[in-house]
Amino acid sequence: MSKIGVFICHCGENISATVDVERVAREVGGMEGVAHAIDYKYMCSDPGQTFIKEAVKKYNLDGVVVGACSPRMHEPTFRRACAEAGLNPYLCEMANLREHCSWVHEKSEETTEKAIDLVKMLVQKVKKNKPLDSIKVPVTKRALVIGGGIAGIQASLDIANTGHKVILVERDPSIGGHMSQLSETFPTLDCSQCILTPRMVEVAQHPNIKLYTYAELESLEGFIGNFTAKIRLKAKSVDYSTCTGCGACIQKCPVKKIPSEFNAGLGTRTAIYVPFPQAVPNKPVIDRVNCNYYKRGACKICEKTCQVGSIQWDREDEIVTEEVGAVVLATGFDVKGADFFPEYGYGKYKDVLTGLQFERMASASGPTFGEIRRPSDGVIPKKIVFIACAGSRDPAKGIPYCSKICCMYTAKHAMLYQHKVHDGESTVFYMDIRAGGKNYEEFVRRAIEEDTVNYVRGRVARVYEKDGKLIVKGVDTLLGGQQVEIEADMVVLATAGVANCGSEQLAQKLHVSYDPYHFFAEAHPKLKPVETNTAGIFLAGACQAPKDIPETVGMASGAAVKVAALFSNDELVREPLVAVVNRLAPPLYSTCVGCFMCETACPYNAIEHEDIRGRDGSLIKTIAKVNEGLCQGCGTCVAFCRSKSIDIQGYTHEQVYAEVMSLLND
Amino acid sequence: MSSNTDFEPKIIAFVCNWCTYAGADLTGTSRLKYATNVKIVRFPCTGRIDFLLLLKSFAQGADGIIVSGCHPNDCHYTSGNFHARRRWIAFRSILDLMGVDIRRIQYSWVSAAEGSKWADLVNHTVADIRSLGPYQEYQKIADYLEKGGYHGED
Amino acid sequence: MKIGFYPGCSLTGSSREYNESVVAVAKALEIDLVELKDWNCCGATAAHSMNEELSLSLPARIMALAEEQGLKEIVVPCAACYNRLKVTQHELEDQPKRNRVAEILQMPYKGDLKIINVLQLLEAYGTENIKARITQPFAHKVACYYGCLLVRPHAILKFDRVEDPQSMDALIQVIGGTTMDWAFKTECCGGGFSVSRTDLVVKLSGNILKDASDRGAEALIVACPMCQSNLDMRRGAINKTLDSPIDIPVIYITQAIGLALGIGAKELGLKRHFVTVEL
Amino acid sequence: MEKIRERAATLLAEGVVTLVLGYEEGTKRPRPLFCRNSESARKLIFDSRCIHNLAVYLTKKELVGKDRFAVIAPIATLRSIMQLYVENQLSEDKLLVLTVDPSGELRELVTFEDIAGYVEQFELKRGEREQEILSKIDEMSREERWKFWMEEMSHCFKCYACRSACPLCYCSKCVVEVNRPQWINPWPAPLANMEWHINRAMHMVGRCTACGACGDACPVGIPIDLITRKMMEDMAPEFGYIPGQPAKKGNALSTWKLDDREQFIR
Repeated sequence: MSKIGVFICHCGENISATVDVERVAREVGGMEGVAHAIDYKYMCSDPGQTFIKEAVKKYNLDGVVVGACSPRMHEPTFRRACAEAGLNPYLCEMANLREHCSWVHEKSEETTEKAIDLVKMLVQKVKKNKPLDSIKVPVTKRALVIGGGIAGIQASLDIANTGHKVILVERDPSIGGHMSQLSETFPTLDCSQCILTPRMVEVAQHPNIKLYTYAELESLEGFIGNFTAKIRLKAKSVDYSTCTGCGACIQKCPVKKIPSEFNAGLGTRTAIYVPFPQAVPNKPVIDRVNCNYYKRGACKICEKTCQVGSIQWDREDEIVTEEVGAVVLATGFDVKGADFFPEYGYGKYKDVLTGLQFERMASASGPTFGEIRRPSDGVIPKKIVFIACAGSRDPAKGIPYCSKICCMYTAKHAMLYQHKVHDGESTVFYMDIRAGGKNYEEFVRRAIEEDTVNYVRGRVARVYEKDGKLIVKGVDTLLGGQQVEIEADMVVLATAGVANCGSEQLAQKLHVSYDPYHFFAEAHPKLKPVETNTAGIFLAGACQAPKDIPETVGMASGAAVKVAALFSNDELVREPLVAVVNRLAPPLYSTCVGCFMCETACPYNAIEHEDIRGRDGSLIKTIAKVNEGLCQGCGTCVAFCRSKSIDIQGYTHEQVYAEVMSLLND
Repeated sequence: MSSNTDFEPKIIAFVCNWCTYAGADLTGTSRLKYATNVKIVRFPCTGRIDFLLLLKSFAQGADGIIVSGCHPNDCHYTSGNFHARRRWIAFRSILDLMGVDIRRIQYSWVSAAEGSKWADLVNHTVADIRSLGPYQEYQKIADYLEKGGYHGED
Repeated sequence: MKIGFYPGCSLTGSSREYNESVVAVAKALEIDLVELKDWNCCGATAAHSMNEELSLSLPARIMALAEEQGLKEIVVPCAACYNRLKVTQHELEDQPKRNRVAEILQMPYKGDLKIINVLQLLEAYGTENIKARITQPFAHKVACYYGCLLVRPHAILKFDRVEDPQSMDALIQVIGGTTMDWAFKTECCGGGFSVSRTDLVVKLSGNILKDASDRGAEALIVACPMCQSNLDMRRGAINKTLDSPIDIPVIYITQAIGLALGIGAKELGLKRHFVTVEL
Repeated sequence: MEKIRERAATLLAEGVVTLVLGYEEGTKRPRPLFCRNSESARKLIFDSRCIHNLAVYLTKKELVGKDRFAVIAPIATLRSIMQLYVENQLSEDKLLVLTVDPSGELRELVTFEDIAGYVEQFELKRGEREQEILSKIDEMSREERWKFWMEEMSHCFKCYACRSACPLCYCSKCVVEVNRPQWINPWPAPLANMEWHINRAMHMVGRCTACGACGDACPVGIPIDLITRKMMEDMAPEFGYIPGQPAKKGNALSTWKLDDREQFIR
């Protein structure tokens, strides 16, 4: 028979004022299997805990119920006390006599009776409790960071600086991401490259960082602390061990008219190229789609130019395998491009640009060396219109969310324009100005007041070309809905920030969830913004939602700390409140029949297939198995299993059944 | 049923740990009062709540049942409540087909911030069940042969 | 090819030429149009701003009739009717609304009727088939004007690209015409304000005509009786507001195709226009 | 019919399969036949009276063995086979399906894709009996429904023929045999009967293909197949599940949609 100890707390007078605590202890004390029952003023106090510890030893208790406050408050306290007395902590349960009883009912017979019922319920539960051991998972102390923009750079440096190895994977030939494309940054107008490039160099030189550029994640298997990543190193066609980065090949490459990705299509590049002069690594790759040799089998001019013989024509993609313990996703965002705004003429009229294109144009290293000139005829525009919310906050475009950064960069663009074209006239059409951030509102006010940017509250219906001008038809809703028509020389669209292309496929590879817009989903919108639902995979930057640089850097550092915390122990210790599939003696092995409906029900991909084989190696059956590293203990699988083959520790069938039966049996 | 005013319904509440249990805690810390008829059983998630537990509750003499968890999109485990919602849609439909009184099961979303909603929910449910009277129909079949035995004892 | 046909009021009144050209082209292409029996007004353009039940019940009756008469698909040439039918079908996916309408109509309504406009009919018929029957290529530079009702709201109609539709342009290209990129493809012509606020219609329709004319269009191609009448019938008033009068005609897509198929001007109703059609 | 016999005999003779599951003439109606050699294939018959759902044997390893086997399957059986496939209970390389299409042609369906494509042509309709009882139930008040089922259930003596006949009841240990805790008492009594049948219906949500085998099997004629059938009909539009055309991943209860509709959660 069980030997349960019951400890009823007065909580000062919080419980005892409405509940007859002595009667509770007395009545519960008479229950079958209860060896000891007392009440005390403050169970959670030192003397209170000592009562429990002593009783555990004295009565050789195999279960403890504390009738006190909410278990959400003191369950860890009392479980620790039990553990200190040598009782498995998971044999201790709490009955909530305060929040769920004394505080919500008046002093009465019924209130005391309810308290008795609640304690009895937990006594019945605890009789069915089993001693549980914490789950220990070994941790590989190396991190994989996917994406080499500012988020990935920051996360990599922060993790590397805690002394752990980092593998940084970047899809493009250089790290740097969108931040390297920016001209100046709000709200300080400091040059983006000036603050970013030192970080890029630091990444390249850091002894703890292994950098794979021009590489993509092929697959990720495993679970927290124990991932195996396969990374595809795309063929660069250049041997980086000998290449000096002199750039002679680039000078001589005959294919010169390829739209430059780095310049957002405004400039051109060659087929063998480095994306931009400050690239890290500053060595070229050959774009095989556009290279004459790969297209037509002849050319090889770069090979003749190269004095160290670094060109490798028959180089193939390579797959490397890396064991890592944690992953930081920092794959960033993209901007909506052509064909998304037929009404604004983007892609149709050369002088309608995206914000990112304007950014390149305003950049001193850009295609126009920082001068604002119309792509169509090279003329400096005297009238420029900025359209904020181009796509964002527009459910009809499928983007109901706010892209967050556009208000600020549009103000910056208008400001930069006014600084560069003194007699120019700039107009911003906006829905609302969202300038939440340190010095942000002041920055926008400066654009309006000092740089005399004309802000018009209203949306633009259409942009069309007429006699070499772009006619912007919009509305000014502050002046009673007046229609406005502006004959502009250039139009800049603050295009919506969207999930990076391929993010959905990447999410599926990693088993992380994503929102309807393909941004990766955080584990909790408030309290777990850098975690994903897959333990051991963290988020940094705009891959989670559009965000600005300071926020991205903050999030990256946050993710890095999460990784460092995970790496601070050799083993990961987790609460054992996870699901288990029963195992029985042959010939049944388990009552699980392997229908795997639990697999689709599990939000964490914690259900694995386990093959049960006979001595001769033949397959007897395939059953479900819970990966303890991934299971978070929600129990959805348990309620779903028809044959009750899967159960969840801490809330087992027997435990909850006993609770329900106890509550209703009188 | 004329004596309904004297009838104290037995109501059992199945709630998830993260939203409704915490919401009921908040009811306590806010010192809002509600009827003593409801007793809470704590689950990790509404996704864990087995429909058989609801049937067993009626069999054991519950007059009413509350099932409550996180609002859609708020689930601590992201989707346990969505699974639960589907399960309850189907379960309710079966019970209704079989003629079980589905008015006696109150489903609800109560978040950790909705302490007053929990108090309201309990009070309303108690009043509703009180007006429906004891669930004698189900008791009658439960009493035939098997009431009282709790067959999980070691 | 056999298909149901709902002409609607405009096509029997102010836009008889649209009806005539639809029928003539269908005949030439051997499309068997089965006119819906006992049809009623769809309620455009007034009902939906006055009385929701009425605005749903009128189109619902049309659809219920079609279902009753065993039609699976109907073509609705008038953009306003097309719009009202599609929107009603969408609205009636809501069960309470459907119940209410069923109560009013006292007719069964399933809601699975396929409703298409003329452009969709011609697309479904096949551009290759049209091409094969051309006798006189439509060698003109024209501006295709879609207006509002044919493409909006996109969430419900799901027809063509809402801000830059292409289907009519494609048809014109099939019959040998040249289309243009212009700014007023989907701008409003003033619609139902033709009578109550003629001044507005004159302004809005004037803008459309002016841009098309400035870009060298020989004609405007339309698929909506409302647009056609505003751009054609109000031309006198429009021209009064302009420096130089615009004389380009406004013809229906079916008239353009009819010409290419060699159908006579009279049969296509081209004599009925206010602005003389010389194409 | 001759074609089936010939084909079955060939398959067995050539060793393509070691077993052909089909029907032979029984005393009152056709009964299952396990042909293990080409001789016994001569006894095979196939017509509209062959309604016994042979899919129930496919999950029984002791019967079908380890080698490839063939099954003669009318449309209801094909639906069950598809559901079993989705639940990872059948593999393509062990199974060969023979069926006769409405024009009397013998069809061999090798892949599950073939089966799905074939099943797609057939609409699942209510029969006269189903229609009659279900419309009767539809008109009842809740209390009347309770009384109706109580009366019906009072005949149930827990023989579990319904469970044995159902191709989808393939658990190695049924919930009624779970005794820690004993969720449902094994004896026949009003409560235990009610709980068993509600439980069975819940376990069938999104899985039942309305083959009717459980109802046919019930020795006391309780229309239990209508409970699962009604659920199937009600839930299919709700959750987008089509019997015999099941979604590749998961079933109605192990998946969800953000906009699942309900009006009862406060």
